[in-house]
Amino acid sequence: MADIVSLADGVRELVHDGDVVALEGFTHLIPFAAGREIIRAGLRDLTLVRMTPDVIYDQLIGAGCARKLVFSWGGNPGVGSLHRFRDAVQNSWPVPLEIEEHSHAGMANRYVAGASGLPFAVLRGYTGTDLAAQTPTIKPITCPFTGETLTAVPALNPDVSVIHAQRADRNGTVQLWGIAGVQKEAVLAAKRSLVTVEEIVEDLEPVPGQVILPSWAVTAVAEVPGGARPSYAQGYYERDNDAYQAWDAIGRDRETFSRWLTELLGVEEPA
Amino acid sequence: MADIVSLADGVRELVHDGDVVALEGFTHLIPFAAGREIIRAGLRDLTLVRMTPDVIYDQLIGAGCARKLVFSWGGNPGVGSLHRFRDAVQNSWPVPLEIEEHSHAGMANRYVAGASGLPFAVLRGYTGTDLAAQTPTIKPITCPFTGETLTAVPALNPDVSVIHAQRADRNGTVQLWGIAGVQKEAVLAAKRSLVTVEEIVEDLEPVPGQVILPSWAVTAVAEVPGGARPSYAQGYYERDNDAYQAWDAIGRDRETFSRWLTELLGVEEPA
Amino acid sequence: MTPTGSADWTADEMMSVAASHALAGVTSCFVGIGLPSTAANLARRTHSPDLVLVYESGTLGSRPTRLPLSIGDGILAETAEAVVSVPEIFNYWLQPGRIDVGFLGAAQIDRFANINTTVIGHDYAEPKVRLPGAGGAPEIAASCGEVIVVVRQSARSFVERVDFVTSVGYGRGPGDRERFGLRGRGPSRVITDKGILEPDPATCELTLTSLHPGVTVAEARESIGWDLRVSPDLTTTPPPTADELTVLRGLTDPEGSR
Amino acid sequence: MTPTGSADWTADEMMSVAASHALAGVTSCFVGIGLPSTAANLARRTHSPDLVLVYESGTLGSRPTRLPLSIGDGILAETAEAVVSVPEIFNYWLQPGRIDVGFLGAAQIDRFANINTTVIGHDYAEPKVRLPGAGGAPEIAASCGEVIVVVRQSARSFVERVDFVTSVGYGRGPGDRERFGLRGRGPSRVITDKGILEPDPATCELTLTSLHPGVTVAEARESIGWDLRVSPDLTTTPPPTADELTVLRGLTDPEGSR
Repeated sequence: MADIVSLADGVRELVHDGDVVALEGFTHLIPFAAGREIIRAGLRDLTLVRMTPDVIYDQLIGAGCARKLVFSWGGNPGVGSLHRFRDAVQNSWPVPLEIEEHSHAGMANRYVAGASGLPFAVLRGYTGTDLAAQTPTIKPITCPFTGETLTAVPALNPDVSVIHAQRADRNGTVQLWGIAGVQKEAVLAAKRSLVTVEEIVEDLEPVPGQVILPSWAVTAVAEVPGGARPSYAQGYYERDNDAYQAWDAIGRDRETFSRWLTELLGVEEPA
Repeated sequence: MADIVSLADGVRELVHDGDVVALEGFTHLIPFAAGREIIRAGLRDLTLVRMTPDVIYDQLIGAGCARKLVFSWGGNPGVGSLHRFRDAVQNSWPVPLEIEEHSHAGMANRYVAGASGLPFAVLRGYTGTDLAAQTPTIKPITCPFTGETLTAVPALNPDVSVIHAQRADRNGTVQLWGIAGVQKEAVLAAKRSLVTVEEIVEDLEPVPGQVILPSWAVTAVAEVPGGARPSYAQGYYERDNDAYQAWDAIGRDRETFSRWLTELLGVEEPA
Repeated sequence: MTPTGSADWTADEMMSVAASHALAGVTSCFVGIGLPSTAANLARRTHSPDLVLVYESGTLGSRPTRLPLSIGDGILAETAEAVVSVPEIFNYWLQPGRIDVGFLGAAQIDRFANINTTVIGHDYAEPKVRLPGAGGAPEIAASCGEVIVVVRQSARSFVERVDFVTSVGYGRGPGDRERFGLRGRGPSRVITDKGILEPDPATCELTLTSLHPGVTVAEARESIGWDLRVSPDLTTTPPPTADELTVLRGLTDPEGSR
Repeated sequence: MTPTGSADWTADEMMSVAASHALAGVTSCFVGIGLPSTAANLARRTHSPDLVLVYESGTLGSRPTRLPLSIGDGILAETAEAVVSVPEIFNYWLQPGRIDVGFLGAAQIDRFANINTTVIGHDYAEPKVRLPGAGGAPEIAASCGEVIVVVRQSARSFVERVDFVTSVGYGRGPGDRERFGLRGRGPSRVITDKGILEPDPATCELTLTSLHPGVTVAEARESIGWDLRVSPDLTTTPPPTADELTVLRGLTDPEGSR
């Protein structure tokens, strides 16, 4: 059964230097507060996994937490580039960043394989692109019945996956709804999982389109209201588009970013 | 977009002699009325596909509609054996029945592969059992990353899949809830699909746990109240356990079954 | 709990109670229909109220208010923590080994706890008796942390070697599960109407380790199709309590199941 | 509809309207963010009210009341016919070829309509510019019935050969898609702020087939990084109607998007 913990304790107990860490949330329910807590915890040499390393990973990369990034799309949605990500890839600032690059379909299927206890997944993908030549985790596989050649990608099994959800009950059963992305797969694929939630409630009123993660499939739950800001939590708050715009200026310049970071490290996450 | 049709027209337009036909519904929402209509239509040489060929397939097999059965569990749940199925396998009555036998996990993954446009699926299954030796559609496959040997099964892509759902709207968008089984996969894997529903409504009020099949992914929808009896339709009616018990006596004896069949052929499905 | 005597219960009741005891301390159980479902629901109603019941129909954490009549009984969905698709229950929940105990029945079981639910007779194409088939059992037997089998004893059901291996126990003996790449530990107990059989740690052969009250070793051995070994540490199964019998009868009573 | 003159609209507006026209008669469209999303939503608000919009975030049949700001904008889920997981949208809906049209943008596009959204520069390890990457584009380009690309013309974006093939158009020419096992027909139109390019049926090379009103062939060719062929049947793109411009401005106006 999942433990109910504070965000700070959850991060310190479950995330360690050098871990493979996935913070998921597809535009919706992005675990920003947990990301900031990972920065505060001063974690290093992480292999960060995420389909869409947007602003949350720009912050982690700029703060020097990451040694490697496994991803399929790295941008600031609706705004432009991730300048910290670019600076790390192009100039190794603040530390070199190794990348392992896939497509969304490939990443999604890697999580599915991980959640399914399989070492790999099969899809129609990558053929004819230049990605396969750059990414060793893309290989051809032959159908034993038709002889057709398809593409195999290896399972993703993070040491820890972190997601944000709308609610949990006191037993640690998690409920989320709206765009569900790949969060269920990320949690089920991981050795450990940390779920931040808007609120912990007595009873989880069923919601159409809900995804339920039973308590026994989750390691720890932390109540972090607003934990997905500046992304959104359907039914709780809207996306703060101005903050995404504002990040462009912060991330663009090393000094400005460093000031942002210094300020962050001085401020405790409200929990 | 799906056509709204009568059950009789739907079966006659979409199901043909010799077709590979899947009628799905895992204990819940079993399309019994459509099965009876297939018998009435006098269809022959069908390859019948279904994870749990229970009473519905006992009826189709006894009526001589089937040349082959692809399945993973053939019994009368909570009652015992399927006597028509046994009689066909053991005594070729009324016609010989070829069988292709899998496990539930294998069948479910075959539908998933079919729905995904892949020629095969990979699972951990069958190893050490005697099934693999009897079923040519079970083959080993090697992970290109770890070298581990797993099991591959080919995609199921029925000519037509038939399911029963609680509701559809006038555009033919289908909504079902409760135990959803493998119906979505069966419909998406098939070349054509027929969905019988309890009722056609103006608006599909969202229901927690609902599965939606968009109209453009369905071929035809027929309004058939009670179309899942004697199985159940959550929110509409309970399982008629007495009917399953009664079937044991009907199916056990060829004469009794033949009387049942004669009566069925004389009676039109209420539509 | 008032003590009871063997006159106060049937052999089936003893079997279900013993099977329910086997679930003490277990978090999650993948439940086959029939005797296993009765025992699992008894366990949840008595010593293990938080036991997570998982059924192959896709219901996770069901708390049925009556005994389900099939693995897809509506009561399982209505009382479930979550209902998922059949592909998901097998791929995301069973296959990775998330479920502690797989609870199975058997038409035939052999010396090495291999299970047959496919055909009686040695010719698959021309079977003496055609059984329902595999269902979810092969992967339950392969992937659950351990497997508990609940089956009534009879010479027909307990055989030297099953006619057809539908679900693997220990194959032909030690090392076979590893050879087959099966990740669960395999059958830990076979609970019958006479007693409890467990695999010998060295040979994997099913051995009588416990006798139900009032049953003699001779009675337990006579209906086994091989020379059943008896554990030196043979014990007597604790009898059902009055409370357990009350709950069990409430579950199995036809009135209770409407 | 009142006729309009090229003074009445911007080149971007002409591009979006032309792109929306390309969706006439289409059942379903897999929508990339940015210009494609604007055009797809314009189509649904004008000539194709039943157009099924599919976004990679898992929303099927969304009817957003304003222009979504990202492919995961909450308005897409709130107005969707169904919301499915990201694995399902790619595996069950895109991969089997259920979606008629894939609507993509591009940072770089070449003579054979191959798309680059990964890196500028020829050294992947040391790129001149690191772009966002593939996202859903490679499989959209591979599996949709056809692909429509919406991109502003510039010598930087229209190149003889892309630095990196993120999403395959026609590879190096006829037969490559078949050789790669790509099941969709590939890019049928590239709609720019100057006109419309279509692959030559024989050579697969992008060719100018339509000029937007007020644009000259010279203007269309000057910002293309290869010797752009002009179709003998060159036509003029129908101008936006006043109604289309009203709807489009309602969609893109920041006020409309709060």
